Amino acid sequence: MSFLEFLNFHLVPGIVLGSVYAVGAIGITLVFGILRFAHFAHGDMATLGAFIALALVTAGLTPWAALPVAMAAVAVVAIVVDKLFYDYLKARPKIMTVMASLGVALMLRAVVQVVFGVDPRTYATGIVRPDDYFGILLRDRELYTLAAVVLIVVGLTLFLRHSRWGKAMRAMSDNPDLARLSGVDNRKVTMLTWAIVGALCAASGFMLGINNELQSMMGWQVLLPMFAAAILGGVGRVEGAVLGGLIVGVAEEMSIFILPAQYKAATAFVLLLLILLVRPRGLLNGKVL
Amino acid sequence: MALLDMKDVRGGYGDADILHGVSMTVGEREIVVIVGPNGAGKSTAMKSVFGLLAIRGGHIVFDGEDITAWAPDRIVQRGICYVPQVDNVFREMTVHENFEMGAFLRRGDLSAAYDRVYGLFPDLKAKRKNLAGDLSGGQRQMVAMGRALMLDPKLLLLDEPTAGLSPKYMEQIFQITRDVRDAGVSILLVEQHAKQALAFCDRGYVLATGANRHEGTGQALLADREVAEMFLGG
Amino acid sequence: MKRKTIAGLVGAVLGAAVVAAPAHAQDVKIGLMAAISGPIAALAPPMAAASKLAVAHVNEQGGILNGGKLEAVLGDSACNPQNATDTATKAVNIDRVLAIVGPACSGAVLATANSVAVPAGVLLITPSGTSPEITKLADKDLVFRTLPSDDYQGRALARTLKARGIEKVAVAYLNNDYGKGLAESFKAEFEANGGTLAGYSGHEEGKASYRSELATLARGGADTLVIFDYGDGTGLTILRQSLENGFFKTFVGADGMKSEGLVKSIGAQNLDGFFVSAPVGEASASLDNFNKAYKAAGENIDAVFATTSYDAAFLAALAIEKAGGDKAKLAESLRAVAMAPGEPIMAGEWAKAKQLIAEGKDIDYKGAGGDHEFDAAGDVPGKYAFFKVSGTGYESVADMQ
Amino acid sequence: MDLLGLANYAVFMAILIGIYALLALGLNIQWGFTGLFNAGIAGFFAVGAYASAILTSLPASGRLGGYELPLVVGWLAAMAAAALIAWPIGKICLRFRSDYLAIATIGVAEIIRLVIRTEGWLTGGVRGVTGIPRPFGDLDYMPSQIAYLAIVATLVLVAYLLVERQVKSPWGRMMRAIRDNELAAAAMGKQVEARRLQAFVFGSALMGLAGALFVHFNRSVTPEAIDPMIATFLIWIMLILGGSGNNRGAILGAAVIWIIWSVSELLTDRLPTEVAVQAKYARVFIIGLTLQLVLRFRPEGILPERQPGAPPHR
Repeated sequence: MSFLEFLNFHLVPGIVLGSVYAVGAIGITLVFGILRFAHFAHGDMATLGAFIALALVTAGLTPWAALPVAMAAVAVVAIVVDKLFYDYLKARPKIMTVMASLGVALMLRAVVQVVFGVDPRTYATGIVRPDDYFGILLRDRELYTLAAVVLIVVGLTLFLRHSRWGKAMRAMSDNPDLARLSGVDNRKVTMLTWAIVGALCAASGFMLGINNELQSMMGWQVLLPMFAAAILGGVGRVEGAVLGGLIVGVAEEMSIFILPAQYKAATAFVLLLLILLVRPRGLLNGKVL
Repeated sequence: MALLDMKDVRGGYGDADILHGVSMTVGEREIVVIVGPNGAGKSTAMKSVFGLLAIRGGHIVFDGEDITAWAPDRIVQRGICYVPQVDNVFREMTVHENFEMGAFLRRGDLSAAYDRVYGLFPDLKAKRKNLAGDLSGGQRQMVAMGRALMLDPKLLLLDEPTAGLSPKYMEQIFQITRDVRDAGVSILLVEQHAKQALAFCDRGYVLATGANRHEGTGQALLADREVAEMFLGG
Repeated sequence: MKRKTIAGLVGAVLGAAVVAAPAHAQDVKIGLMAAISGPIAALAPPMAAASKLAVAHVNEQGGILNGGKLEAVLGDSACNPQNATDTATKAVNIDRVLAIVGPACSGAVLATANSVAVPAGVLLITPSGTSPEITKLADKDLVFRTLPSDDYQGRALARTLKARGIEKVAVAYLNNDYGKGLAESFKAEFEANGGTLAGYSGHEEGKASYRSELATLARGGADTLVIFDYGDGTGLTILRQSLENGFFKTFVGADGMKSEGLVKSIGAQNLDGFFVSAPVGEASASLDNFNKAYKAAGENIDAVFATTSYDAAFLAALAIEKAGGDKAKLAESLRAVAMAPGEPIMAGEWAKAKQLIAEGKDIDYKGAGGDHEFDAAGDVPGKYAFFKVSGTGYESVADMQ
Repeated sequence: MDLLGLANYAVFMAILIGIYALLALGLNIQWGFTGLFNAGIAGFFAVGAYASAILTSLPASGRLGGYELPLVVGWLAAMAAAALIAWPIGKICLRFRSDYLAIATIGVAEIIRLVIRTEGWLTGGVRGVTGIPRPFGDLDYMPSQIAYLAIVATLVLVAYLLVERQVKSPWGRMMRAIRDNELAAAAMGKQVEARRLQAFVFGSALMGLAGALFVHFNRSVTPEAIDPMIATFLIWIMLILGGSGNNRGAILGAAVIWIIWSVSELLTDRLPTEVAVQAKYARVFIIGLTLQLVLRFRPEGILPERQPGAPPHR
């Protein structure tokens, strides 16, 4: 195997996949860090976002123009879901909310199946052969995916670091009681968090869809790699989620060197169990809840 | 008229009462300390002021307005700030961001408030970009007080600010508390180190089993035989 | 209190079921157990539609027995044994079906046959369970299938590729009973005939990228990739990623890959090198009949397992007609109507079949998906053709041996 | 109307309810009494199922097994195997908050599923194990079903009595104290971890037994039986609805949910074809919604946990 082959067929796909995982993992880590529960409906929310974008594409938009609309739509869905199904549980043990999110996952999936059916779909027909950049093969959609991920991460980081409400979100994540004592309205922060998380869900679902096909189970199937990425990076750490996502993505594509291909799906879980065993706070020293 | 006037307050966290009638006042520019044995309801009494427990009797009047059973965020806006005993800083935010969060409810130019806080805690000026979680215990306590002072409150509630600190830092915290008082803020604090606290405060209350036991100036309480024997260990 | 609650609930449920299931004396019910939810959900709707088409043909052309109505009870086997046995038990006991068409997945077939159909003496015809394990069932001759065990197709495909001069291939199979069964028989036959496997690897469904697996397979140096997977599922992803990265020149799939959705998604112009095998009936007139009717019903004629689903339901109806509605004679009657000798009956020719049966003449159903000459185990030998992409669908290029 | 058919269906439903009741009892030990969020029930179910299948089935080429051991050995082995898998997982994960345990157990269940699918020499791979004996399987349909129901019912009763005894013992009181009061838990230190591990292992063993009962009923097992929707999430909903912390609630929840799940299909079957397929997806929606409604309006379940010392519920 030449070095270029290694780059083109193992490393680059791993990085592209890892970027998609990263976008999902950021959302998971935000919910985990700020609202303090494991959000199991995350994957199916991503599916919903991907299919909303598909509906827009069918209506005539280009995929990349459909993305922001889908992000806004799922942001609203996330806020509504929170109001309907999570909010009233906030005084009860967090695990109740985890369970409620499982129920939401099933409901969202059923909605997608009833409305869009169960056949695999694509945003565009045909295939795209890659362009050659000094031996490295990349498709436009992969470049756009990477660019979008960078944009999202930089934008989110700037927002969290420098904006008033971004800081309020960090404060809630850091010390919710003290944030309340300081006059931070946690309902507003919760709503804002869901808006961002919903938008991120839609983005990750869209990227998964544009690099492959869309199907009703797609989100559920990437949920666990995304959780693995979030915990690997350190719960509550945006940059950790990105790092974790890249590691999980690359590890999955590299697993073929060690394990039979059937075990590819197990890579994320093995990484997850290992990190829990040796370093439960994650690589970047996140929270242990 | 006193700035804060608590009258015969009863209540607790759940169904059972912890406070069985606590009354106290805090005047303008006054340091008032609450002491008493473990389980006397000292912290609970303080939290009742801040709307953190269910009050089932009595009144709390602040600055001429009845604030009994108000929600904390409303009380904050009215001019009372509270520094919890533990977890009282945002560990993953910088010192400066901690202060910024303290002033979350305030709009407009905050430079005067920053100047005042950094003036009170000059040590922190050099560490403004450090994460609060990386500071020493005493410095963290200063960050916590600074955060609370950013809203320019009339009354500051301190819950055992010296817990776990070395005597050197304890002295420093007491000194800062006086500085804050001198800057025009009234202070109500709960203290385990009863002797030292009574020695530096203006007035003190001794609570036991959720009710008032003794009250008076710090010096008077220190001189009281009964207080000395029962609560101060001789 | 608990016992009372349970008793009350059970009572209410049974009461509801009694009210909900009015039965007319002459009507006959069969159960359709499609895997509507679960991992192969995408395959289920066309399969159910095909079976329903057979039922519609029966009812349009004189009905069943003495002018009774054939009714299909649709159940969701969800591709897992828990749901499958549950839905089969309801079909058998509440709806009193005489025959079950399905379930779709082999694991569900095994469980349903073992714990419901065989003990209750109900005929079971699966249109898509391909596992060789089904052959081995101790089934009192009640379990049949309208498509061959994986074994036949894998071997036929291996011989065809060899005959077309392909000596070296790589194999990527979906790790389920369908994909693995095909892959194993293909491997055995291909190597026995002197072919070389330059790569052989299974994959799980639903991953977002298969590029590293494909690169590893391509490294073996073969130009041809054999994909045993579903064109409405992971197979599409595999094919797309292979094409986009130029890993192989030629792609060969089995019937699961013969999907029109795949052609639509990837584009016919990109699929010059894509071939599939699929079972065909000897009397292709039967297939034409089916295709015409199925298309008229608004369905996609290349849907996987559509022909076999039609045939399974049609055969069940024929067997019931022949047996005069007598449950004990169903297996024997099925063999009589499906196997030579006899007057050939094509798909859709219910009226003709009904008349011949009434006259006491022997008939031989030539199905849309094959002739269905059952062997002792209730399996059918396959007849296959080799297809290439043409327009938005597929076109037969050669028969297979 | 055919009453015999209904009776057959009722017996069948009761058998599955019994199997689910065992799963729910196992989960009740872990979640109801100890507060451990096991989201990988399907994994322990599968380990038990395959352990018993391999030991008791007829010989077959290409895979381990064909020992044709007696059923009791298979069932004990199913419990032992599930317990053996649970032990290291508990050892690693029980230190963390329940969310982590949830994610870790989902991961473990998924790894177990992949191993079962892939390692054909051990489990028959995707083709599964067939030729598993069913006690009284040679009888006619109805008597055979009834005999199996009797076995399942007996085992559920035994499990129920065992768990009840355990819960009322000092062990049970301590577990609840630990669950309800983190400080008390911390104060008891090391011992807590050991007790939690015991609960986790004990609960998993019951899940393994349920797996074994399931495969002997079907005489076969394939990897599709390890579907998290049906073998994990449905159990959770059963326990929450029935009343976590109450063993009778667990059994009642299993009955109610399985009846709703099973009978809802009878109703959707009556719909016209065009919407019948859609209605099957809606069934999943209904399960999700049921969970939400229970959490909202009856979070303590139909039969709430009885506080020690409080009068028994009526």
